Formats: sequence, C-alpha cells, structure tokens
Amino acid sequence: MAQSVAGRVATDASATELASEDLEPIYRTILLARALDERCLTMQRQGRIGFYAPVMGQEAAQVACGWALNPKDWVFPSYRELGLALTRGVTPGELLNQFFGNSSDRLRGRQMPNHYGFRDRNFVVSSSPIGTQIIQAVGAALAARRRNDALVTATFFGDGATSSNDFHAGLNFGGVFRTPTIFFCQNNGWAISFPRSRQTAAKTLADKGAAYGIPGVVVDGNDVHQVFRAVREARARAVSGEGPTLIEAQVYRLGPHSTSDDPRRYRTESEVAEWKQRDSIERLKHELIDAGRWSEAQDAELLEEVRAEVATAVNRAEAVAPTDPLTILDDVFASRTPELEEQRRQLEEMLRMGLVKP
Amino acid sequence: MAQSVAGRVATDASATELASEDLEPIYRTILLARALDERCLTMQRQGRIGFYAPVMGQEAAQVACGWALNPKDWVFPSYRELGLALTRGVTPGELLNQFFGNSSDRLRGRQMPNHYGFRDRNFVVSSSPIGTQIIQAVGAALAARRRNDALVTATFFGDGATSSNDFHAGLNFGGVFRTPTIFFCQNNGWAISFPRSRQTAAKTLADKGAAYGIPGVVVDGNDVHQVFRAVREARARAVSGEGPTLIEAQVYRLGPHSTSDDPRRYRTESEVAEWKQRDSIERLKHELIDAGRWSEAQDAELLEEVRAEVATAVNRAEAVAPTDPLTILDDVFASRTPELEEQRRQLEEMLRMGLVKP
Amino acid sequence: MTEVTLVQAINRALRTAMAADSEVLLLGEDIGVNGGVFRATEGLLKEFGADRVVDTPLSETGIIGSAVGMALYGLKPVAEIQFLDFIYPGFDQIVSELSKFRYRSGGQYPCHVVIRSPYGGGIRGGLYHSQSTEAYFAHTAGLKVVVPSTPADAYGLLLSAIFDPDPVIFLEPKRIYRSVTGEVPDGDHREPIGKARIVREGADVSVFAYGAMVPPATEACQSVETEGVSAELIDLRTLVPLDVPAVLASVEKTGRAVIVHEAARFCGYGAELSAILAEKAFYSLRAPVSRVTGFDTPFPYALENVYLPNAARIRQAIVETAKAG
Amino acid sequence: MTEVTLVQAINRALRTAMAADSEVLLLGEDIGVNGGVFRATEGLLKEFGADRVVDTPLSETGIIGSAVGMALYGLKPVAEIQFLDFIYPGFDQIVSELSKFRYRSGGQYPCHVVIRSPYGGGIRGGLYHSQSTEAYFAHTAGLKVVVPSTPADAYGLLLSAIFDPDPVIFLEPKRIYRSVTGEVPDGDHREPIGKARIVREGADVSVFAYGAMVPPATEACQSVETEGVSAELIDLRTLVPLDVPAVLASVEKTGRAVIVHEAARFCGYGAELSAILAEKAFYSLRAPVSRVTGFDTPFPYALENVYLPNAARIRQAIVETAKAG
Ligand SMILES: Cc1ncc(C[n+]2csc(CCOP(=O)(O)OP(=O)(O)O)c2C)c(N)n1
Ligand SMILES: Cc1ncc(C[n+]2csc(CCOP(=O)(O)OP(=O)(O)O)c2C)c(N)n1
Ligand SMILES: [Mg+2]
Ligand SMILES: [Mg+2]
Repeated sequence: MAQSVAGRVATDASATELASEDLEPIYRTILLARALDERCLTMQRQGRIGFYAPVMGQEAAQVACGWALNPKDWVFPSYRELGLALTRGVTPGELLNQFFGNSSDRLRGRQMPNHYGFRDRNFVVSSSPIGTQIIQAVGAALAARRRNDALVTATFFGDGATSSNDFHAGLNFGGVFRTPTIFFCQNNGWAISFPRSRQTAAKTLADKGAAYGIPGVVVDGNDVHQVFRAVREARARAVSGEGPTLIEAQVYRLGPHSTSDDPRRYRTESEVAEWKQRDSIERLKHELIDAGRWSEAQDAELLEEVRAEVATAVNRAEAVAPTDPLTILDDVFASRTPELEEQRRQLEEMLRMGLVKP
Repeated sequence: MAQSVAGRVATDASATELASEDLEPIYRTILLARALDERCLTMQRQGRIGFYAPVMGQEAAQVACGWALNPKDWVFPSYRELGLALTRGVTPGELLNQFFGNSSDRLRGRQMPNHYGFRDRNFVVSSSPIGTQIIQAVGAALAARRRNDALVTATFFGDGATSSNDFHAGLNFGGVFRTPTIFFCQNNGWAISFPRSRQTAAKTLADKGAAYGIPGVVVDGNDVHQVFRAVREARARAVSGEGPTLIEAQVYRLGPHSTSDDPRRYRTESEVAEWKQRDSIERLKHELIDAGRWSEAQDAELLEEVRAEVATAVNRAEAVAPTDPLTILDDVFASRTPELEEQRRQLEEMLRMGLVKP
Repeated sequence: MTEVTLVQAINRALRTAMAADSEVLLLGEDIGVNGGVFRATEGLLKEFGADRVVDTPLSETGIIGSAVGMALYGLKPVAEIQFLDFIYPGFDQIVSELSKFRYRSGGQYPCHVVIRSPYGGGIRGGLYHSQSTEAYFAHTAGLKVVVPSTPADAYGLLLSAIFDPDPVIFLEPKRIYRSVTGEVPDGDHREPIGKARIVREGADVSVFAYGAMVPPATEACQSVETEGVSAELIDLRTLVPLDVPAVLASVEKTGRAVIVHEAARFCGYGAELSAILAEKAFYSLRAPVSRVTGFDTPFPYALENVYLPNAARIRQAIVETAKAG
Repeated sequence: MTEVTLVQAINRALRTAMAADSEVLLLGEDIGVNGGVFRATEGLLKEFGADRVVDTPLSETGIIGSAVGMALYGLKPVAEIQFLDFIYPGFDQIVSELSKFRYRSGGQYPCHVVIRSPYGGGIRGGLYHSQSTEAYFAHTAGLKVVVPSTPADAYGLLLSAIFDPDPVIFLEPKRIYRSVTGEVPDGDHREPIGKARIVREGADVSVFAYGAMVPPATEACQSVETEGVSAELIDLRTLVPLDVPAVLASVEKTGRAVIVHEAARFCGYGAELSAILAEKAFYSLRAPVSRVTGFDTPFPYALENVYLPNAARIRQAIVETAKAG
C-alpha cells in the first residue's frame, strides 16, 4: 500500500521486514514528532497551552508500530501517542487545535491537551484513567469480527497500565475470545515516579501474556526494525484468527511525565543520560547515512523543514477562535433533553448578564 | 501443636507431610461438613433457610488446607468455605445461627446464609462480590508484617474469581510487596454455568502466578496429602519472607452452584458422575481402612454421630429468637449519628403502629 | 397481545430487537446456555447463536468495557449485569467512559450501550442481591436511567433503550419479575423514554414511585380512599431524563407530594425530586414533601421487610401529608 | 500556630498523626519519593520510612482493597487517590466492602480507613482532573464524607478522620490547595466531624457551601451587602454526617436558602439539602430553594470557567432568593 496522507504506512502491506525505502519517511515522522513535542513543552512554559505530556524517547516504537498497521485498523491510544497519531495522517495543526481546545478542535475543547481522537483516522479518542482503552479495544475487535471486517485493533498503554483492572479484563477477554488485537505496551521505565521494577514482580511485562494464554514478545522500542517485525507478526496472527499478542516495547521516557512533573525528584541524571545514548533519532540517522541514503546536510535541512511545519501550524492554531460557551451543553446526549435546554437558556442569560465569562 | 477446640489443626505445626494420626480427624471433619451440607440443602427445600450454597466435592481441599494453617493465620474466605470453617473451630451451631439469621447470629442477621465470619477465629466475614477478599488478604498480610506478627494470610476463591479485578490487584501487590500470603484457588470447574475452560485461555490457573512473579502450584484437591504439603510449603515460604504462593486445587462442585441453580441446564450427568468417582470421602475412608486404622463399622457409627451432631445443632438454632428489628440501625457506624437516631425513633413508631412487621 | 410476566416481557423485547437488527447482541455472565440466572435470556442462545449471546468470563470490567468497545465500533450491545450489586467492578467504565464518550470526543463517538440489571430487594437476597443504587447513575451526566414497573413498560422501554442513541442503564425490579403480569404487544412497539405514567389520578396528594415500589404505592393510594383522600400516583418510569412537566403538573394540582423509593434516603433519587419541587413548585406546595424510603443503612438480610417501604408505610405518609399544613 | 496553605495543613496533619500513632500509615501512587503530585506527603517518606509511606503499583483496587485489609487487621491506613476522578477502579472496594464491613459483620470488623483525594475543578485539568462526585459517597451508607475549606479545618478534620473509628472519604479542594492560607495549631488539635461552621452570620438568606465553593460564596455574601441583603454563610465541612440542626437553625431564621456546589446539579448533594429543607423547614421557607451548581454535563476543559459556579452567579442567586416570594 502506498504512503498516503490519511495514513503514513508501510509500502508493502504484508511484509514482516521494514522496507529500506520506508526508513526515510519514518525518520521524518519521528523528527516531526520530536519538533512538535519540544515546541509544545516550550509553549506550556510560556502559558500558551495548559498542559503537555511529552513523547520524547518513545517516538520510534510508536511510529514503527503505526507503520506496521493498516489504516483501517482501529487504534486505542493513551495520552502519549503523538508519534502514532502522525502515522495515522493526523496533522500537527489538528493536534494543536486540540491542545488549544479552540473552536477547530475536533473534540470541541472538551479534553485536556494530549487527549485527542479522530474517528475518520480510526484513532479513538483517549482518556486519562489509565488502562480503560485496553478492554475497549477487545470489544471493538469482537465487533469488527462480527461484521466480518478483516482488521485488527491495536491498543497502546504504559508499564503502569499493566496493573490496571482493564489490562486484566482486556487480556483475559482477548485470550478467551481470540480477538484480533495487538496489546502494545510501551514500557518507558516509569509510571510517573514509580519504576517498572516496582510495578510488578514479573520478570518482563511480556511474561504476563502467559496468564491469559497469549504470546508475549519483548522488543527494543528504539529499534524500528524489531518493532515493525513484531507488530507485523502479531497482525498476521490476529487476522488469521490465532488471537492477540502482547508486545512489550522497551523504551524510556526522556522527558518529564508531564509539564506538572519534576523527574529530578525520583530518578538520576545518569539513568536519563544512558537512555539518551540509545535514542532512536541518532540511531536511525546513522543507519540512513551508513546505507548511503542520507547526509548531514539533508538532515539539517529536514530539521529546518519540520520545525517550520510546526511553527506554521502553531501560528494557525493560535489564531483560531475560542470555543463557543454554549457548546458546553451539547453532546451530553444525541440531543439536548428538556432539562439541558433549560440549562442552556439559563447560561444564555448568565452570559448576557455578564455573570459568566468564558 | 495439639488439636484444639479453637482450631483443628495438624499435630505437628511445621511438618510438610500430613501425620497419619491427623487422617482420622480430617476424615471426621469432612464427613461433618458433608452431613451439614446435605442437611442445609434439605432445609432450604423445606423453606426453613432462605438460600444455600453447598460445598460438596470441595471439602477435602478445604479441610486439608485449613489443617496446614496455624490458628493465628488469618483466612479470607469466599461463601463456599464450610469445610475450612470447621477447621477453624467454628461449630455447626454457629454456622446454623448465621444461616437462620437469628438473634444468636454473630452477624446479627445481616448477611445471606454462607456469608459468615468469626473474628475470634481469624476467619474474616465473607461477602458476595467475587474476589474482593483477595486483595484484602494482601493488605492484612502487610499489616501483620508491620506488627511483626509471624503469620500468614490465606485467601480462598474460585476459578471464576481469577478474572476479577481484585485477583489481579491482589496477586500483583502480593508479588511486589512479597507478602506472607497464600492464594488458595479452588478450581471447581465452574463459575455457575461458565466452565473453567472458557474462563481463561491460560493452560492452568496456577500459570497466572508468572504474571506476578509468584510461584504457582497445581494440586489434586481431593488428595489431602498433596494439598497439605503444598500449603505447608507455601506457608514456610511466606513466613520466611519469600513471598506468596498461588495454589490451584483442582476439585469439582458436585452440587448446584446454590439452591437457586439448576446445573442440568449446563453440564452433563456423566461429567458429575466421573468426578463423584474421585470424591475424597471414599478415598480417605479406604486409605484409613487400608492402613488398618478404620473399619466399616466405625464408619457407620461416625456417620451416625456427625448426623446427630448436625440434628442437635439444627434443633437448637431453630429455637433461637429472631433478630430484634431495631438492630437494623446499629453498626452502620461505631455509634448512631443523629440522623440514624431519628430513623430509629421513626422505626420504633412504625413498629408501634404496626406499619412494619419483621 | 399476550399476557406475560415482567421478566418474560424483557425476554420478548430482547428477542424482538435481535430479530429486527443483527447488530444487537447480548453479553454477560450465565446468559447463554443457562438463560440468565433469572431466565431473562432464556432461549436466545438457541435462536441467535453464541456470536450474539455471549457468555463472558467473570468480569464486569470486561463486560462493560468490551460493550463500550463494541458500541464505539457501531454495534448495539446489551450487557446484562447479574445483580446491580455487582456492577461496581465495571463502574469506572460506566462513569469515566460510557457516559462521557460522546461528550469528550466532541460528538465523534456515540456510545450506544444498554446495561440491563435486576435491582432492589424483596427476594431475601441480603446485602448483595438487593441494593437499589439508581442515584449513582442518575447523578452521572450522560446516562439515561430507566426503571419499568409493568410488563408492557418493560417491553416498550427496553426496545426504546436498545435503539436509543445514548447509553441507557435499564434497571429491572427483580422482586416483581414474576409477580406482576400484563399484556404486551407483539411487534416493535416502543414506549418513549422520558415520559412518566399516571397510574391513577387524584386530587389531594401526588405520590411518586418507580419500579417495585409501584405495586405497594398503588395499594396505598387505593386504601386511603376510605379516609377520603384522593391520591394521584405517578410512575416515573425514566429517572433520566425525568419528566419534569408531569411531576410539576401533578403537584401544582395537589399541592402535596409523597416520594417513594427503596434506596437509602440520604442523597437518594427522591432528594432530587423533592429539590425540584422546592425550586419549581414552591408556591404550589401546601405541606412538607415526604419521603418514604429505605433506611440509611446497608441492606439487611433477616430484616429486609423492616427495611423495605411497604403499603402501610406509604399509606401513613399519604394520610399525614394530606392532613398537614 | 503557623500560617500555612491548605495542602501544607494536610501535610502537617499527616505528620502529626503518624508521629502520634505508629499504626497510622500512608499508601498511594507517587506519595513516597515524589511527595505526592500535589506534595501533600512531602518529606514523610524521609521521616517515617518506606514501611509507613508506601508507594503502590497503579491500581486503585489495590490501594483501597489493601487498605481495607490493613484496617481489618487493626492498622489505621490513610490512602491517597491521586485525583478523585481516578477512584472508580476502587469503587467496588469502597461501596461493597469499606462502607459495609462493620454492618455486615455484626460489628466484628470496623474498617478504619481514610481515603484522601483532591477533588474539584479550577486547575484546567479537564474531564478527569476536576470532578466533584461527593454525592456518590454521601449516598453510600457507612461512609463519612468530609470536605474542608480552610487550612485549620483541613488540619483538624483530617486528624479527626484518621482517629475516627469509621471509614472517612476526605475530599480536598485542590483548587485552593495553595491559594488559601491560614493559621494552623501545632499539636493534635481536632475539629469534630459532623459540625458545620458559620462563616458569617446574616438575617435574610442562608447560603450553604463547602470546599472550593466557600471562597466565591464568601465573596458573594459580602457583595450583596451593598444591595442591603444580609446573607448567612454556612460551610458544611462534613457532608456525612450532616449537621442538620445547624442547617435548620439558619433557615428557620432566614426563611431562604441558596445551595452551592460545583458538582452537576441532578441528584447532587444539594438535592439532599434542599429535600431536608422541604421536609423539615417547610413552614419557615419563604422562597424557592435555589441551587447554584455545575451543569448536568461532564466536566469540560476549555470552558471550565463557564461550568464552575462563581461569585457572580452565587450573588445573583442570593439577590433573587432574597427578593422572591
Ligand atoms: C486510574 C488512574 N490512576 C491514576 C492516574 C494518575 N496517573 C496518570 S499517568 C500515571 C502513570 C502512568 O504510567 P504508565 O502507564 O507507565 O504510562 P506513562 O505515563 O509512563 O506513559 C498515573 C498514575 C490515572 N491517570 N488513572
Ligand atoms: C462481581 C460479581 N459478579 C457476579 C457475581 C455473581 N456470581 C456469584 S457466584 C458466581 C460464580 C463464581 O464462580 P467461582 O469464582 O468459580 O466460585 P464458585 O462459585 O465456583 O465457588 C457469580 C458469577 C458475583 N457474586 N460477583
Ligand atoms: Mg510508563
Ligand atoms: Mg468455580
């Protein structure tokens, strides 16, 4: 399948190995994610967006995974899936509208930054409670099978989420019903201040698959080839009716948990420095250069380009009008109940009287 | 430790093998459980108690497990632990008071039959929502360790309960904090009408231990020696700080799930017949006879004896006065709030006026 | 039209919906070969197959969470929770996900799930087979809450719920599953969600009830006639959205209100009804608003008849309210 | 006496309790080395060690369930739930176990647990860092529910909660964690659970508020003075048990009531307050009871200032209520 706007996916829809011509667009997507991430952190410090949870360090795992999926697959993300979103053809501008919660935000300003979703990209809107999407992905897989849609659902979550109720229910239902589901766990070492080593006494998170009769695989999340291969194999199993796979992508959260977090309270600089060494960007860049497909000059140019793309998107999104206050009463139900109609009239009156200022 | 009224436990407090002199009291306890169970089923059919969930088929696993524990250990049962209760020195009369919910019921008539508990026997009161006791047992183990009490907590649950949130949390916390806990799962083949084979795709329930870094052991629950040994080994690990063990005792629920259930709807007679072959009572009886410690005559006498014990207990319990209606407002809090005092006065008035008839 | 029990009406509504729309499916514990512990799904496995009558592992998180996922994809799942008392392991999926998906996605993801569950006391089920916690759901924006009290309403409202675009918590008064019978239409006949039903008209006192409290309330309303009190009985039928005009119209006429529910009183659903009256019918009210409810205690076993409101208690409240002021 | 913020008062109360009783221990997510995401447990790990300040895996089922187990054994655990919005995975342990253990065991097993959790909006936290769902807990028999609004109350009430024999849900208004400061005593000084506090006396209208709504309600009460309205403000402080005598005394004096909370209106805590007035202060009431609350929608992100009651809206309600009737 050709790379498309609606989903930057692998050139070959069924290969288990990443084609060399995919490496450059993957690299570009990772760089774009990094540029957007850095910009958002800055904007949060400047008070221009309210909150931000960076993806830095996890881009390669997400982008390689997204690359291995099919645009028709449904993804059930957590709040840290910026790299994945880009592989679904979500643009920086669309993301920024969500971060600003402005009137172009597809979510109508309803959720915090990072909690986006785009139905037309089969990218389900994420929520904050940890893990809830995992069992939902299993339900959606059952639904897809019932409709004879040959696709998989892929759900994304962290090491902390493996302790959630929904992980337990999701993997169990997935195993029992042999759903076409990929459980993609990004073990980034930390659940805020709580280290992976304390989260569970299991040796690896992939080991948890055995409790549900599901194969578990560990991959180096900074290695796009490994990730791509594992996801493609899992996808092949899933669509052929062999059931779900649990993939543990070992990565590291290089930044803070969110802009509300100060990681110096709980981890050492040296641990971070060590993981920076393994960062996918340098690694991929050198892989491309070594293969004779890339140069430092091209790299500098690309960096300029993605930064400019982000800057333009920021300018546009920041100029968009804020959300209309009366929309607060929409979408509770398919249509407003009489009580909500009355509350809307009350709000109109309050706005008119200046009692409420958005 | 000698057999005592307060806890019919093994003669040797630390042996991992069941002593031959323990076999007869174990056999007696199982027979007593069976006799009480049968009597309760009959009484429910006669409308003399409101509900009953039989233990038939699981007595050996429970009694052998209880035998291996220490009276100071805390047990966190489900609603099907009649055999276990007897090993804690709980008498048929005490159980029957609970089944009748009469004024001698230690629970003051608050819970359905089968949901009893006796603080002085370290036998925590059970509840209906499946699994909740599992994580509580872990919390209690943490508390015991904090007080330097050298004991274990043992929690009892079924195959269905392995799908519960509390199982997941309980085993995970147990593994992470290496608590002195025994997770004793009675896999009786069914969760009401849902077979073990569908409950999870894991090969055995004991396999689930790996997800939490906990050893998992499978035992034949009709073999009191195997059960005793496994529990003693788990107990030794627990008290020496090596953490919890998950024990899967494979048993079979020979009766209905409860008196509300009709198992003919979902399982075959032949399956039941097959498991009846493996029933512990015949097995133990022959073991005793083969060892020259028992005779058919003694057996008939014992059967008479336990039935008489049950009959006497029933007569006594049935004669106890019902619960005082005004107690309905007690034990919500340590003392009644002003609002509850007011509701109590209202209830007094309603009783006086004959508006409410207990 | 056929005369059936309330639980049979539920069964028929499920069958009608499943026959009409192949995207309706059921999931829950023991609903397949066992036909549900109350037999609400009896025969449906045979008729529609294991793909559409899905027995699940013992996890309400799993049942509700996967129903949410199915609904996101576009199906119309109907989840059974065996007893309302056991819904709490799935509460997070209800209050954080099911009720909020449409809103938080800016309308992208409707979440069309029905959760059916038997609720309430009267079957000697003790603490965990008796509770009536409708207020939790009624307070959760984004959920509709429906409680029928007759076979016809159970049938028509369940069909409406299944084809409603919003999530519906459908509470079934198990105590009257079999004791109440009535005629039920045959085809896809729906009762509108959001409309109360006047059980009997009256001039002196308005009585509001729902679910298993409707029969004793009816009895009480009849019996006060001998004291010359004319009581109007309103079966709310849907707690969210509440039929506020019907509630106000009645109290504007009678000036007096008695509210009945079996749930604990404090912050129960009756509080909202009373608050609406104190706000919107204040000038019509001629006596204190009275609530006949369970006590503010957990639900007891041996004393359930002491706990549950009965016709005598309701009668007393009607008489007192009629006389007050 | 020292001048501290509300969150510092919490921290001090925890320290005081832990120093006084070695059976008090804390558990929760990120409460140890991180000191809590709001720093409520800052410094306590160092002072009391990892045995008593226990960082847990990410499971509210685990936190609350293990706290229940600890309490059954006899300890006094204080669990932190990072945001009230995340309590629902542990809801079953709260409503089925924690709240009912004493009752269902016939008094054998008190269940002495405090669950502390920041609640409410105003920090631009969106749907899942803003909710105010106290009504769920207030409706659950067997739980006490406490919501302080000042550092002194936070200190004194948390100490009372920790040494109370019953389970307490202790809701901390995170919006004013740092914006409100005040003097706090030094030793084991407790405020009684079950007593409201008269923030200011007044003759014309009674205003009831709690938590983060107390500051805007105070502002509103001050500002209506210019219109010649004398408003009495009552900070409820404990929602269960409610100080009914204080509520009734105020309304018996003023004849008018405005109830303020940030939770959604329908079946919110205000409904109970209003219902109590309609029942027990009916003959004193001279105007409809007014509720100033959040809308019946999920909590929004961009429009949180539209959602949250503010001084202007409260002021308007006071003035209208004063004039009505
Ligand atoms: C149910 C629940 N409890 C607590 C939180 C608060 N919280 C937000 S993120 C987080 C850690 C998540 O860790 P992990 O799953 O590893 O994902 P990561 O943030 O590392 O990507 C916590 C505890 C939450 N969002 N949901
Ligand atoms: C949370 C919850 N959901 C559903 C039920 C209804 N229910 C009661 S027992 C049971 C099956 C339990 O099976 P298992 O754990 O294997 O125990 P067993 O009855 O076989 O001893 C179910 C579904 C319940 N009690 N709690
Ligand atoms: Mg993580
Ligand atoms: Mg079982």
